[in-house]
Amino acid sequence: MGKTSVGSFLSSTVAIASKDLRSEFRTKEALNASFAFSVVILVLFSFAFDPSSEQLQTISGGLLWVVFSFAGALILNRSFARELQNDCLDALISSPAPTGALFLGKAIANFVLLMIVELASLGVFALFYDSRFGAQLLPIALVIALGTWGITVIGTMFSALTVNLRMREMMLPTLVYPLLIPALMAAMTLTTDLMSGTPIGKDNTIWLRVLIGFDFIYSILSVVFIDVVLVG
Amino acid sequence: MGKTSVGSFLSSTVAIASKDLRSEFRTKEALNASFAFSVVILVLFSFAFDPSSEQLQTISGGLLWVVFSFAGALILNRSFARELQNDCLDALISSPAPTGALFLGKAIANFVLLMIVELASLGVFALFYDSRFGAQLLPIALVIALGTWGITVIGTMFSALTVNLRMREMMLPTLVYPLLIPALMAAMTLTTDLMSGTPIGKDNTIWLRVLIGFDFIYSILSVVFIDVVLVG
Amino acid sequence: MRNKLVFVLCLLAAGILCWQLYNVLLNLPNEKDQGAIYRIVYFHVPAIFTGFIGFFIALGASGMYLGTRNLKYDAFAAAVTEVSLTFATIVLATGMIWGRIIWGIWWTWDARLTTMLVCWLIYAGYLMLRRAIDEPTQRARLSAVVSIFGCTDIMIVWKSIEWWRTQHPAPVLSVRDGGGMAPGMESPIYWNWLALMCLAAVLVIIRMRQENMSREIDSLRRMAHSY
Amino acid sequence: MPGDERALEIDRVSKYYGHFPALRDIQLKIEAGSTLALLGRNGAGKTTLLRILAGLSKPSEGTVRVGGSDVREEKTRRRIGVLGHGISLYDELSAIENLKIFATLYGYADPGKRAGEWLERVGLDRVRDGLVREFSRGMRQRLAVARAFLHDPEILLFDEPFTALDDRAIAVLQGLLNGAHSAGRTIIMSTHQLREALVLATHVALIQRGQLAYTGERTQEMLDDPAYLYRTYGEN
Amino acid sequence: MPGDERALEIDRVSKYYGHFPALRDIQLKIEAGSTLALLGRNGAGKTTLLRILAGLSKPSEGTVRVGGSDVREEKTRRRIGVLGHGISLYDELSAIENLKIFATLYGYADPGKRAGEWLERVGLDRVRDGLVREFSRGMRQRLAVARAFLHDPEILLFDEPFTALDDRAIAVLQGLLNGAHSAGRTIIMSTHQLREALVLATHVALIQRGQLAYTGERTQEMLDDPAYLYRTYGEN
Ligand code: HEM
Ligand SMILES: Nc1ncnc2c1ncn2[C@@H]1O[C@H](COP(=O)(O)OP(=O)(O)OP(=O)(O)O)[C@@H](O)[C@H]1O
Ligand SMILES: Nc1ncnc2c1ncn2[C@@H]1O[C@H](COP(=O)(O)OP(=O)(O)OP(=O)(O)O)[C@@H](O)[C@H]1O
Ligand SMILES: [Mg+2]
Ligand SMILES: [Mg+2]
Repeated sequence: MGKTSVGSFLSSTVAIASKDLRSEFRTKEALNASFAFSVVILVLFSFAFDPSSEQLQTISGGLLWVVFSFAGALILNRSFARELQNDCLDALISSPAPTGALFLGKAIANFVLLMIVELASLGVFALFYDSRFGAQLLPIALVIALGTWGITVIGTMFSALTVNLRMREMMLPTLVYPLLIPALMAAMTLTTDLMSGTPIGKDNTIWLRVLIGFDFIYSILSVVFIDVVLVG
Repeated sequence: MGKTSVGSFLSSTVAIASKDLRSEFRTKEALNASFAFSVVILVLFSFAFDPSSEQLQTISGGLLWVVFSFAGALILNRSFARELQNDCLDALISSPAPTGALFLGKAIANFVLLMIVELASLGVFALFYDSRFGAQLLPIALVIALGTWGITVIGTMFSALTVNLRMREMMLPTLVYPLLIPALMAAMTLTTDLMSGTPIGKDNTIWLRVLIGFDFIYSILSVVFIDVVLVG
Repeated sequence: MRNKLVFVLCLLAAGILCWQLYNVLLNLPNEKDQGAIYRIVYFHVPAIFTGFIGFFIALGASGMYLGTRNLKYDAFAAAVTEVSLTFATIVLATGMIWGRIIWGIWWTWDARLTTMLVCWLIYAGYLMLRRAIDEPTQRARLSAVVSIFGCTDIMIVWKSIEWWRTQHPAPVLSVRDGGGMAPGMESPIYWNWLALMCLAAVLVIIRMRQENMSREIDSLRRMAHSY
Repeated sequence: MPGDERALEIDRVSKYYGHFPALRDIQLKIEAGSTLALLGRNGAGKTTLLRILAGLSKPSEGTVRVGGSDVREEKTRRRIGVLGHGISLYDELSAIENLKIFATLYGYADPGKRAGEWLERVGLDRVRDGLVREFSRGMRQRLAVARAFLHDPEILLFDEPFTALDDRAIAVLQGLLNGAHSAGRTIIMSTHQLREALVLATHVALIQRGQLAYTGERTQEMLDDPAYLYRTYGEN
Repeated sequence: MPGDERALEIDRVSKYYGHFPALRDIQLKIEAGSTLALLGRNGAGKTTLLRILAGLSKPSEGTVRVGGSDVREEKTRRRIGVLGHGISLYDELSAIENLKIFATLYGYADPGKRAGEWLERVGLDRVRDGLVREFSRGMRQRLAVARAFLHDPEILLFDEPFTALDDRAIAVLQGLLNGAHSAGRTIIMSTHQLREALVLATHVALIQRGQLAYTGERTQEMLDDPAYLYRTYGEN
């Protein structure tokens, strides 16, 4: 890959990402819906489980990631579906931009949107469940970013994979959630630990490594296989 | 409404319901996806909350209804979306069948499908979380049926309402879940009580009444307003 | 030729299974802690070995499909996955029965069990995806990608639980580092494994033939209905 | 208005999308037995009007009546058959199942028989149990026609029936429409393919920006030069 | 094959959907500067072929080359412009934003300038900041043309460009195509509207059940009687 080639890869990636972000910020539909959904889930759970109980500290990490992954699905669902509207996907694929740039651009946009929704939900969560993140703010932010990138990569890839299927809305969750389990498991454990004051240390670095490994492997796999998925 | 008119209402309802059931049973796609999704949610929750804890009995009712309402959304989502494929909805609306029959037929089909998925998930739940329903089987079945009808009515109605929107997949959950909260609350409380051995008695009949009232009111409202929603 | 192969493999599987069934049920003594139920290990463990080998073969076949675009590999991958999923189901079922007797519960959220369930779900998703796509070439392409992603995921899950303490027994076979079984009690595991592999091969061959046939029928029908 | 009991009367119909008038004050009477070609440029309001006639959408003002009763009434809907952009068939069901559902909705006592008859009529009885998903575009189109006219409606509504069809499929459709016309049905179709439409039409209506710009019988002039209408009555 | 560096060569292309052959052994060389009308009945394989030429789908066998290099190569894609069934524009973005994105993807150093130029060329600079959602069908179509041909491709691919357009829109499109032809572009378009297509075409290719049934220059005979081709080379 020559220098200009890297340059055009990057500029295509940025063009796609900023397009997605711009059209989302213009309507804010997915953001609002996803945030509203996450509040609804929090409310539902507050009925399902007694939020004032002692046990809450031990489940809050888990709860948080359930909320993130469900609310995030709304955003990821739309990622490639957005391109279907007027057959925009065809125009993107027939352009000289590499499909890898297409994927990365969309993944970056999704990541930003997801992080926004997650931060907002985190605020609501802290209010509802009276949690505090102060002590371990930075490591928690790191874990959230890593976990979110995992959700984003898998979600974006499978959004592309299912975009032409009759049963898109059903196939996406059925395929994505089982695949996400290692990342979610790791993120849940780390978040719970951090929220209960345990720093990342010898007991749980393994989880951090799982999370990083997951992100790394699937980012590579996705960029490699996106062309097969989109073009054939 | 004359006798023949009632007869044609019923036969239209049956025609719609059996059409939906037949095409679903032929592929079983929504059933499978919805069931797989409910297992996925159970797995996710097992990470999020310590399932072996004592507390489980007190949350199992809540957990169950969270699973039912999320997995059910996959089926409800498809209910009217199924009619979009080839503009089938137009043909149904322009036929002499009353839109009320259309709604009821679809609701009945959804109810049957939801109940199938729920019974299967219940079995899995009992296995995975080592719960027992034996003692209060009949009342539990009643509560489940009532709660499911509530989910079905609201879900089918809003599936119709959102069917022509660009943002269908997002709007449906955002609108439906908040509305469902009273029904879910009632169903959760009753199920938890019954599963921990408390029969329906003076303490919780109020919840039963809420549930029945909810079903009743929204069934009526839906049949009345479906014409406005579908035709204008 | 193929029929003969199927026949021979069937006979082999049936022969070994009968012999080992006799051996396991009537010859071997009860285990000291678990009593009679431990015998389920002779199906539980061979089934999991067969299943996992199958998933890896399916991964290879999926890769081959993407490399060559020959639908034969796709049919092979699909057949192997389907058969392996059956064996995974057998593992779950035998494990649950075993757990019910030994632990008194059907299921516990222990890492190994959960992993197995995740594995099952991923490949169930794979098969559901296949059913959701009508067009054979698209189906082959997309499901090959899912197979590759799925297999990677299972390796990650597998790795990530190695550090967990589990309720499920640690490896006991002498080929791994366990070696906690008496030699006489161990060999039926390998024999049954061989039998199950033969059985799996038979099922895969039959399933592949069916898959090819149905694709043929599908395209003939398409040909008749198009234009 | 006494007179023809079967005529379709469009009485001062307007339709607003927000403040945007998609149709303004359309007044039109369509005689029973006539074939009306509904012409107009993109965005003129043809589809909007046809959807109102079909009872799929309600006019903001005005009424549409068939023999004196409103189109959304049950008995009126039984007299109308619609074929829009989509074919309105279920891909996962077989040809016969599709028709049976609609025969039931239209209240036939023996829906299976009715469905079978129509399959024969459109030449699809050979594949009665084939799933619609596997049909070619031509077969789907024929089945869609059977679905739409299963209940022998007096009034047939078509929205761009010739779009994306090949010469042979167009000929088949023209044959069917001719047959319906001879049987005394009223036909209303919107289209941009003037040539194909004008061959069939007895009357023509031209809509311009939501307003009726011209209505009258089809003349030989139009047949000879399809662009004539737009030139004479259309803006430029 | 030496000779014209800019010609499009379709070399024994087949496309199978499963075992079903949508295209069989298509062999065709399209000279630079010619306008090819790709004809064929419904389901013949026109869209399939055009998608392969556009690099949107891969042939099962055979290759498509432009000046010796494969269509999926980056530099080849820069030489091809596609306009399919959809308009490929984002409804939530403005006209200028839409064009800018594509100008960036095609590697222009100053995408804003390029986009502005094309807006002017198709007469939309007045509404450059209007959202595409609010455009009429005609405006959308013009913007789609600008989007597809922003990068001055040598080869223009159209799939049924005239479908559902009114007479005026068709005339505008024909004008654009004529302009492109005079500028030496190669044009390939599939259509069922023979009359509109044959006026523009210099060459004709007829596909029948996935096979090339006829290819050659357009003759006066075809212009006078568009059905001639189907009658002569088509099956019945
Ligand atoms: C649903 C429940 C169960 C599941 C899903 C399950 C799953 C598995 C899996 C995946 C393996 C292969 C692991 C490996 O080779 O590393 C395995 C092996 C084994 N399982 Fe289970 N199991 C279950 C229940 C049980 C129970 C209840 C017992 C006995 C108390 C048991 C005893 C064993 C033994 C002895 C092995 C062989 C370990 C070795 O040497 O590799 N399993 N099981
Ligand atoms: N659902 C809608 N919301 C807002 N405006 C609409 C809607 N449907 C149609 N319109 C507008 O109403 C006008 C008439 O549209 P209509 O679809 O009836 O035109 P048409 O004559 O069928 O055009 P075409 O020939 O392109 O099909 C158009 O300007 C269109 O933008
Ligand atoms: N994704 C697909 N899966 C299976 N078969 C397909 C697919 N796409 C097209 N086909 C089949 O390939 C054949 C050619 O289709 P294609 O769309 O290229 O025809 P066409 O010439 O464009 O027809 P039309 O004039 O109707 O647009 C048809 O028989 C069609 O059924
Ligand atoms: Mg229209
Ligand atoms: Mg086509």
